Parts: sequence; structure tokens; C-alpha cells
Amino acid sequence: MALHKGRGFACINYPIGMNLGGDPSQALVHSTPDGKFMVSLSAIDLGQGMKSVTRQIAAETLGVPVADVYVDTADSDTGPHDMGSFASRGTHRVGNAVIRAAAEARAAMMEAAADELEVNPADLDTDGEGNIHVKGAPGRSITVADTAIAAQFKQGKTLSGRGIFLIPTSDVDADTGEMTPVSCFAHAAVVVDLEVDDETGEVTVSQVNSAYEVGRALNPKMVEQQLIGGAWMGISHALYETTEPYYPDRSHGPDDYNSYLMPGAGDVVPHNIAVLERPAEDAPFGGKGPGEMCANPLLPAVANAIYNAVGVRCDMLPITPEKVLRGIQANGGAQPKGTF
Amino acid sequence: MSSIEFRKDLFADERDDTLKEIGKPTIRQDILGHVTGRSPYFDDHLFEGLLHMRCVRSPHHHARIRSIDTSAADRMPGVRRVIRPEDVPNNLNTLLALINFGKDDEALLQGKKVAYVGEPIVAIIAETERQARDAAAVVRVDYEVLPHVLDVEEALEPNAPVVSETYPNNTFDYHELYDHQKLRFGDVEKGFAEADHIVEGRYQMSPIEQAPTETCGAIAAPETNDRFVCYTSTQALFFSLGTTAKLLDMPSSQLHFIGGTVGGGFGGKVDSLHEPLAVLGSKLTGAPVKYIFDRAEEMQVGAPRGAERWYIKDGVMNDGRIVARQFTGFFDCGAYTRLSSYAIIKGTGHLPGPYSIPNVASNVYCVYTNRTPATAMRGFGITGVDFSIECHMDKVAEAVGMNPIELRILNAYRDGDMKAHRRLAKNTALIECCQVAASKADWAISAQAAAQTSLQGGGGERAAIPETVTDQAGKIGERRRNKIPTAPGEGASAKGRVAAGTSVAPIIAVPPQRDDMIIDPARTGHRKSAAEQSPAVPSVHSAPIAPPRYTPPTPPTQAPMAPPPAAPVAQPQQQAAAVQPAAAEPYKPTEPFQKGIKRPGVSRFISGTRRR
Amino acid sequence: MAKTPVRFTLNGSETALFVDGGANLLDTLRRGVGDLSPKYGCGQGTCGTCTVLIDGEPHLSCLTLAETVEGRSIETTGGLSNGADLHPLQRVFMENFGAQCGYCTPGMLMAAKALLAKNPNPSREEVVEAISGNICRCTGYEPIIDAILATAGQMRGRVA
Amino acid sequence: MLTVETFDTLAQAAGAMTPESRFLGGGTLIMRGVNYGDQSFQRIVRVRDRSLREIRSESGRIVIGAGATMADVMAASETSFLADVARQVGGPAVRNMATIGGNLFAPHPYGDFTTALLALDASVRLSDGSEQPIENFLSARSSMRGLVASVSVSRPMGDEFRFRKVSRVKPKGVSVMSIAVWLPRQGGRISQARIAFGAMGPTPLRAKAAEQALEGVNLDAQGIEQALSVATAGLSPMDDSLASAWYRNEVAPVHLRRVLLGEGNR
Repeated sequence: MALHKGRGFACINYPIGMNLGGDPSQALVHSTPDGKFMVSLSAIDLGQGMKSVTRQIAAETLGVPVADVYVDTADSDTGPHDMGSFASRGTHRVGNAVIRAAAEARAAMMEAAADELEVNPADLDTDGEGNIHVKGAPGRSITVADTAIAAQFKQGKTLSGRGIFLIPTSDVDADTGEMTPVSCFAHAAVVVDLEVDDETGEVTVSQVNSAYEVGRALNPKMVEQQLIGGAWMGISHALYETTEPYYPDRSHGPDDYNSYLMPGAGDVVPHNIAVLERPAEDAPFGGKGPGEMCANPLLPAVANAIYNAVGVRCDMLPITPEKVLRGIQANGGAQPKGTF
Repeated sequence: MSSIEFRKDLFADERDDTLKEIGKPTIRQDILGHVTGRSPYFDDHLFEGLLHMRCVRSPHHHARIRSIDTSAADRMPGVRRVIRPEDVPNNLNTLLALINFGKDDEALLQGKKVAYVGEPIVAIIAETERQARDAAAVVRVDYEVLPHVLDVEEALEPNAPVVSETYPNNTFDYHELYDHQKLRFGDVEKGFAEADHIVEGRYQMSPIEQAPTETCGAIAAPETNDRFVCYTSTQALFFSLGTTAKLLDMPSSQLHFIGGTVGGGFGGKVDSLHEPLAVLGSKLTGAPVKYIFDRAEEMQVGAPRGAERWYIKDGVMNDGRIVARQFTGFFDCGAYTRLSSYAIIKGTGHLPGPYSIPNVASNVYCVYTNRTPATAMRGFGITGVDFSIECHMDKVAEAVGMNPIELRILNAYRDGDMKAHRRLAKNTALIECCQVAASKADWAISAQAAAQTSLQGGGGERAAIPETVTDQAGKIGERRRNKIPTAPGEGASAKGRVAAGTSVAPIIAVPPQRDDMIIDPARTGHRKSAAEQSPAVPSVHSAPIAPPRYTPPTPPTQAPMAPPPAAPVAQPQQQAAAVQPAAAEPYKPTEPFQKGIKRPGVSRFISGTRRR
Repeated sequence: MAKTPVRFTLNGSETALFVDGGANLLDTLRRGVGDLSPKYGCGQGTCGTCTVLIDGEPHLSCLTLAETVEGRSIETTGGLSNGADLHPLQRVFMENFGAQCGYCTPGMLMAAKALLAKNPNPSREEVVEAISGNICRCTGYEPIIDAILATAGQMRGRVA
Repeated sequence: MLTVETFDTLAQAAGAMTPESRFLGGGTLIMRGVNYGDQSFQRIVRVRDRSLREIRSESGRIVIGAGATMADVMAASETSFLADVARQVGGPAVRNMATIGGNLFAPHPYGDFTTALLALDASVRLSDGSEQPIENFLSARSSMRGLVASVSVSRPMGDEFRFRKVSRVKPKGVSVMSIAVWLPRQGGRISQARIAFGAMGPTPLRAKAAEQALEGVNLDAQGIEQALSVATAGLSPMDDSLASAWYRNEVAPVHLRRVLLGEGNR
């Protein structure tokens, strides 16, 4: 019996946003009577943090504290149209729509404040803490709350905004595949360290080191969540998961979480992440949306590490102990490929 | 156990890190609901007299339905309604009809011919879920079992069983012309001829379940004013609403969809299978109806990430440069199209991966087989081919005896490179990711590889589109008559050439409707590197602007992160930078954005209304 | 349909209702009583999202025949906080990003509460063991394990 | 329509059982069937008798009530030698529910506890007071009438009893296989060994050829060699979503060796 250490590398890029356009998202922003802002969407939060990231985007754009913004989604009667939360389009498309809606609401807010302070709106700025002040003269200010009250109960104006973000549909050439597929690319590279048991074919991932380029980490803790959880899913895809274990044979499909295999709480792998941020020019504050791409590089990195460990190329996912063991047997034993 | 560092030192001159809310570890807006169990998922809405729906499903891979006898089910205790295929007003749809992509091919309830195990035939509505299950168990369907096909390449044989009459060749029709999507860039045959090594591989990904802890479902109920409310787990509210309106032949204004709080999706909650049946059930019974997958259905009937098979052939020089790369890909889309046809477009645009390769060709097939239809999943259209490409890169590295990371850096795409889909690369960062990951793992790379950057070395010759060889092989229906090769160029009767050239302008976002919808250029968080700064553009601020190359983020107060060890030591933030955004230059977006760019203070909106 | 009466305490409150033959505790709590905090994830006992405490011990409510809890004490995440005061587990899960979609969270909290009640100073392995019947698809478990360990530390600190 | 009938004693419940009835133990098997509309039964029979959960010593043997849960087994001092087996059955919630009686009927790939009982030569006592060896019980369990009241086992000496569950998921997953061995020794040599495999057939099965090959040998690599070569004789593993029959057969001797020699599992 021997345990063989192996190390594998993979790097990827990932297209952000739905493919060929034609997929708008809309947002509405309006102020409550006392200067809190409601963002109305029909985008979906399925754990990726849509409500939270659009809230931060709206707050940043409006120039008010995040605590003063609430995102309401998704009700088709009140939230304007949105194509959906998929294809890493949420942050990009919805985020941009929210920027536009919040920018318009901000413009109205600054105008109302200018009216109260009797200055030109262009001379005003927000401090991000609920105040609007004259540039260079922080003492000459009005609160956002007072601005909203004045606008709505004195000036007769709404502090509201509308936003839509659309990349128009584009065609694909039948003969060359020429197309305009995406808005921007996120990037990642990972190194996986693992051990292979040459008697059972069992693989134990021992460590992951990674670099993920996400444009901008709009919320660093939520980025961390996506990257940790996404890498877990990548390892899971590489070594465990399928609905058809004997594909293309259709038999023995799992029907519960006991038979559909995923790494358990005891299989957690230490993961050391570096986040790189190269803002994309048309993405909201440059953020690219890390949710989908985070899993992808783990699959090949695991496969490459297994080859490095025992000399077995597993080109069929998932890489079960059986496939590894069959490979080792076909090679007449483990054939470690050296260390990197 | 794990750690995270933010390498603020990299690309620092392209970022303005003085933003106030962006970049902060603010806790989730919805977290209090999560930890108190009060977050309203679709099933967390209580209705008096809620009815439950269960479907009768096909036990066969492929069978013609001779008859359906629901009489026993009608008489079962608690049964309020049995919905048969003919009760669905407009019983044929394809999910991407909403963006006019593909033909309607799938029934909500199948009454003619089932094409996968689990395909729904009849829906039972009863007072309890158990009653609905008991009634479903006594529905009698008379089947004529048909031959089935489960392998993507077998499905392309001339005599293969026809999975779906809508696509009788077992392949999606691309551009009303070919039975696959082509990508052609340069001449791979020429590249292979020049290459020192040819490296080939075959890769396979089996179907994968999204497995969100909340299963897919919907509750529909009659609302006032002849409308229906539908609480749903959908990932795409208006997708589901539009699909429901179409299948039920209802005006969309009659539908009130509520969702947005979903227990995980990962792509598995786009298909809109539940909302139409729940609304139809509610319409037919006048009562609230819940239709939810149990876990076994979620695992085997709910659409997975489909299987993919890829063949890759590379031509490689001794120094590691990849000079030609050819793909033949097969997406197993199961019995109906759902989203696979589109995944192939996305995947094709992704080829040949994040590398600059002068000759690229691919044929990718969306193949119908008698299994559960495939749909979206995290990494849609990309995960399978990235697995294939990156395993293949290791084979190439071995063939030429190179460090695998150095091989990637050598071939990596850079700013200004022409991609195979004929658009220029920008904002690239693959090389930096490789370097940082290698360094974190103590995986040694050469000084030369460590010195590369995505910002330089691209463009120039690498920005050109080469003369390209095309072919017309694989016209729709051709494969039914004869077995023909699936790889690019093979079996082509006629080859053509597309002249060399340069990229056309990419299609970009529609600009904001009004100037006021444009965020102040100084507040976007973007910054151009010093080299790219245009002195002609006036600053919006009077203060002298010399943006620091690195501005540390405000330290988080609640949940400190591991400090970035390789980043410069954090400097106290300068007071001036905090008050006045440091961006020296307005946001410089692509063209249509510029159309609306204004200097703050000169808004038509403001200047036109009043002046003091 | 014949209904069976069942009485129990739910988060300290006396509760009584009639249930159908074969009704499980999960449906009874959710649709019968209106406590929506335990979630349906499988009905098979394989996901743990429906975990509740019965007489202080974690049980899968989807596999518990409702009438068998006659006279017993049931706790759910719906009763975890003391009014507006969050339980330390809730606070730490909230502040330390211990949830993404949130669907597994009520079950995780119940599993963790049972652990900490018996073992205020658990090792990482003991935390892993305590949540070994609970599936999370978003987080990769690590933030959940960390949150439970952090809570244990905080609660010990508070006692000391 | 599903009905539930509750009785005070096991004997009453046994008398009420029909082919359409299922006896409710901890619920982990039956309630799953209820939730999924299992049409093979319409009646649930249960008893209130708490004594079914008792674990006690009785004339040199440990008697475990059929209603004892895995958690009960872990908590009772009498069954400390089975605590590790019970711990591996499932997560805490499952262990608070799943009963020893239910585990006797658990279909493939479940039944790890029963695998241990088979290695320990447990005896199964039915509600009518009759008693039978667990091996006989398992071979006839699908057609069994009556209800199980308890099982009894002898406490093994020292390290005579060993158990290992091979699973893909840590710390809790279902079995690729489980292996339980009872290795009584006389003068250092193995005598009357019992080896049971779980998830290597429709019920837990003994590896009798391997047992015989261990007779009189030393518990070392050389001594067990012959036993390993016949480890899978008499087993009939199946393909399932966790592993193929081929794989199970291939690694069964490996895992058996690791159990016998006390080699670390990974």
C-alpha cells in the first residue's frame, strides 16, 4: 500500500453575462419620505447575494449609507423586468441597471438639496454618511433626510430613478462562429495538492492554492464565500458528482443525498486564496461576478494532480476511486510523475 | 483552515479604491431572515385549503402513448382535478422561445410520445400530497415501447431512433443550415502540418445535478381581479412568468409572480416547469395549488448539467507554442432543448480557452438522447470544455517537456489579442493569476515566465484575423442519409476561404436613456493607468490629483480578513483622498457611454430648469 | 379522513392540533402550526434541513410521525431567539457570513445548538460530527464550522 | 388511505400485523416510504412500550431492545464495544431515531450495525419469545412474520472485535462496504473467527471462506494472506450509485487486510 502525493495546475477565464445580449435588467429606486431609499428589482437572490450587492451598489451610487438602502425583490407587480439570475449576469446587468436608477435618483436628490442650500447642484457632494454638503465647505450641509422631506413635502418632487441595462442581441456567423459573446472575462488559476491511495484508488485533496481575478470584490466577504464554496463544488464535481454513475448507461441514478455524492463537512480542504481585481470597464464598479467561474479550474487541476501522483489520466468525470484504480491496474501499478 | 488575501498591489493603477460602500464586507441584507428561519422561500406562504399536485411520469426511455386512463384516479379520495395533456391550452414550448432561439419542442404534459424516464404525462391535484400520490399510482398509461438512444455519437448514426420529431436528425438546427455550431479561425490543417507535435485527447463529463437544498416548486392561487399569484423558486421571474403565459395562453397581466428568496439554484431553477402547472391547477380548481419536486424528482427528473464529450487535437511546436487547436464537442441535451443549444453558443465563443492560438476550428453538436433534458448549471457551457482544455494543456506540457504553468503563460491571451470569435481581448489577467497561484503554492516558474504581464506583448500581429478556411460539411439532415465525420473540415465537399482582416466593433450596451442616469465619472471606481492618462481631459476637481498607486481599503471592523502578505504595507488613508475622490479622469467607457458623458454641473436637466 | 389529536410544547408554548394518519412532524409544524422555520429538503432523512430538537436532541422532523411527539418538547429555529435578542449562534452566523442561500441554516442551527448544549468546548472534529447529517450546497461547510466554533468561544467567554 | 395503530405491547402489535402493515421503529425507513407514497402498505403499527429501548446484561449476554436507538447504544455502558459502530450509522439526528430493530431490515447499502451484529453472532429474539441466530434471521428476513423484540450478543474480549465502514463522504456517508470481524485468539492464534461484510450483498453476509482460512493462523501479514485471497468468496456485491460490484470485489481484500492488521484508514 502506498499513498502518492500529486500536484496539479489549471487556469481558466470565464465569460461574464449572458451570451449574445438581448437580456435586459431593470431597476427602480425611490426615496421614502425621510430619505431612505428603496430599490425595486425582480432579480433573484439564490444565495449569491443579489440583494446585498445591489444594495451596496445603490448606496455607493446614491452616496448614502448602505443602512439607508433596502432592496425589494422579486415581485412582478412592483419590480421591473429582469431576465434572471444566471450566466453570471446578475452583478453585471442588474448592477448596471441599479447604477443608472440610483444615479438618476441622486441627481434629483442633489437638485433638491441645492434648492434648500441655495447653491448650484454641481457644487454639492455627499459624504456617504447621510449628509449633502457644499464641496470644500463641509459645514454648509443638509441631511439626506431633510432633503427628502423638503423635496416631497415642500418642493413637490420625487427622489427617484429608473435604470435599464441592455446589451442588444447579436448574431453568430454560421460558418466562422464570429460573435460578440460577452461583456468581460474573470480569471482564475489554481494549484491542487492531493494524495492517491494506490490500492483503493481513493483520492484525498489536501490543499488548494488559488488566484481569482474578479474585476472588483464588491463585497470581499461575499466574494470569499463564493470562492470557498465554489472551489468545494469544483472538487465535488471532479471526484464525486453525477446523476448517472455509469453514463451513458442510465441505471443506478442516485435519488437522494446519500447516493448523490458530495464531499462532507469532514472533507473540507484548506484553501488559500489570492483575489486580484482588474476592473472591467462596463461592469459596475468593475466587478465581474465570481459566482460561476470559481468552480471550473478545480476539475482539471484535480485530474492533473491525480496524473502527477499515480500516472493515471482520468479524462472522464467524475474521477471515482474505481476509475483511478482501473487506471493504476492498466498501467501495472502507480507511476508517479515527479514533483513540481 | 483557509485564508484569503486581496492583492491590492496588482492592477492598482486601474482602480480607485476610495469608494465608500463598494468593497466593504457589509453583512447580507437577508441574513437576519436566514438565521431566524423567517426568510420567505416560496413554500413559506400559508394558504387555507392548499391543494397538492403530483405528476404521473414515464417509466420508459422512449415510448408511444396509446392511451391514458385516469378514471380510477378521478374517483380516489381527495382528488380535486386530474389534468391531462389536452387540458394544457398551448401544450408546446421551448424555454428560449422568449429570446426567439429554437423551435417549440416540449410539452408541459406529454400525451403522444414520451422521450425520457420521468417525463410528466398527467398531473393530479388532491387535498393532501399523499392523496395525490395515491391517485397518481392508479393512472393507467398504455405504452408502445420504442427503441431508444442514450449515447451522443450513436444518436448521430443514420439509423438512430428519432428522439424528438421537432429535430428528426437528433441535433439542434443551427442557423437553419448546419447540424452543429462551427468556429473557424485561420487554418488548423496548415497549423497541424507545421507543428512539431500533435496531441490528441478525448474527454467526458457525466451529467451533474445542481442539488440545491430547496427543491424546485411553486404555489399558485387565485388573486382578486381574475389574476393568479404564483410564489416560485425560479431563478428567472419573468422567464417563468412569460413561459406560463405562453403555455396557458393567458395575458401576462393576469400573472403576479413573487419570488426572489431562493434556497440555492446553481442553474437548476430556470426551467419553469412548476409555475405553469401550478397556475393551471389553480385556474382549474379555483384553489391554491402547490407543485414541488420531491428530492428523488429533483435528482432524476429535474434537469441536470448535461453530459459533454470533447475531442481536442493540438498542433504544438517544440518550444511549447500551440499553433493549431481543433475541437469536436457533443452536448448531451437529453430529450428536449431547454438551454443546451445556447450553452453551445456560449461554449463556442469561449474556445480555444484563454489562449492566443493562431488557428482554431471547432464543431459542436447539441445532441438529443432519451434522457432527462439538460439545462443550466454554474459554469453553463464552460465547465466541461474547461476541464477538457486544461487536462489537455497538461498533456501538451508533457509532450514538449515544459513546466505546465510556463506553458500556460507562454500561450496566454493578453490585452489586444484577437480571439477566435473575432473580437479583441481586453482586461485580461490570466498571466497574473498563474503567477500568483504558482507563488502561493511554491511552484517554481522561470524568471521569464514570472516577468510576463497581460498588459504587454499582446496586440500587433496578434490582433489580426488570419485568412480562414471554411467548409459546408454537416448540413441539416445530411447525417440521416450517410454517416459523415464529425470533426471540423472532415468530409467537407467544398471548402471556402474568408479573407484576413481586422475585428469589427463589438456590440456594446445601449447607453443610458437620460444623462441623469449616468454615474459621476469620478465615482465609478475606475481609473486608467498613468501611462494611459490623457492630460487633455480636464479634472472634475480643482485639487491637484496624483492618485496613489495603492490605496488600502478601509480595514473591516467586524470580520477582519487575513492581511494580504504580498501587498504593500497599508498606509493610512490620506485625508484629502477621503474627501475628494482621487480619480483624475472621468470614467472612460466604450463609445456609446461617451455619448452621454457630461461634466458634473452642466446637466441639461439642471441648467434648463432654474439658475440662481 | 381520520384525524388524530396530538399535544406538545413548541418552543415552550403548549400546542395541540389534529393530524392526518401518517402526517410527519415537518408538515405538522409548518402547515399545521405555522412554524415555517424547519425546511423541506428531501423527505428522506438525508439533508437535515428539517432538523428540530425533541426533548433537546436533534431529530429529523420529516421522518418523525407527528403523533409520536405527544407530550414532548420541541424546539425549532423559530424559537431560538429570545424575543428580539438573537441566540449567540444566530448572531455569529449573521456576522461571520455563515450562510449563503440560508435554506440549510435553520437545520444547522438546531444541530449546533444540540452540540453546544452538551459540549460547550467542542473540537473542530466534534463540530463536523454534529453537522454531519446536514447538507449545505453553497458554502463548502467551512464557514459554518467556523461559525459554530466561534460561537462556542463566545459563549464560554460570556459564562466566564 | 394511511392509518396508524398504536398498541401498548409488542405482542398486541404483532397480532395486528398484516401484509399491508409496517411496524414503525425509529421512522427512518418507514416514514421515508410514507413520504414517498409507498403503495405497498396502508397501515402503520407502533407500540408505546418504552421497555423496547432497554439495554441490559442478561446471563452473560448483552440484550439490546429492538427499539434502542443508535444513540442509546452509544450511551449505554453495556454496549460500549458497539458505540463506534453506532456512531458511524449516520448523523446525530439519524442516530437519535434509527433503531437496532430497524437496522436489521435496512436494505442495501444500509445495515452497518447489523453487519457488526452478524460478526458477533448475535441472536434475534422475536415477539413470540422464539430466538434464532442472526444469520438465519437475515436469510429469511424478507418473508419473516412477527416482530423483533431484541437482539443479544456476547461482549467480545479486548480487541477481538473490529469494525470499519468504507464510505466516500466524511465523516458520514453510506457504505461502499462495512466490515466487522470477531477474532477470538487462543495462544496468539486465531480461532473461530467471524467476518461479516455489509453492502456486499442483499443483506450483510459472512465471508466464510476467509473465516476458515484464518483458523489457527497468526494475526500478521503472512497469516492472513490466504484469507485475503478468498475474502470475497460467497459475497454477492451489486452495482449501485456509490460503486460497482467490480470495485467492491477489488477493494474488499484491501480493506479486510487493513481491518485485520489494524492499518490506518485514510
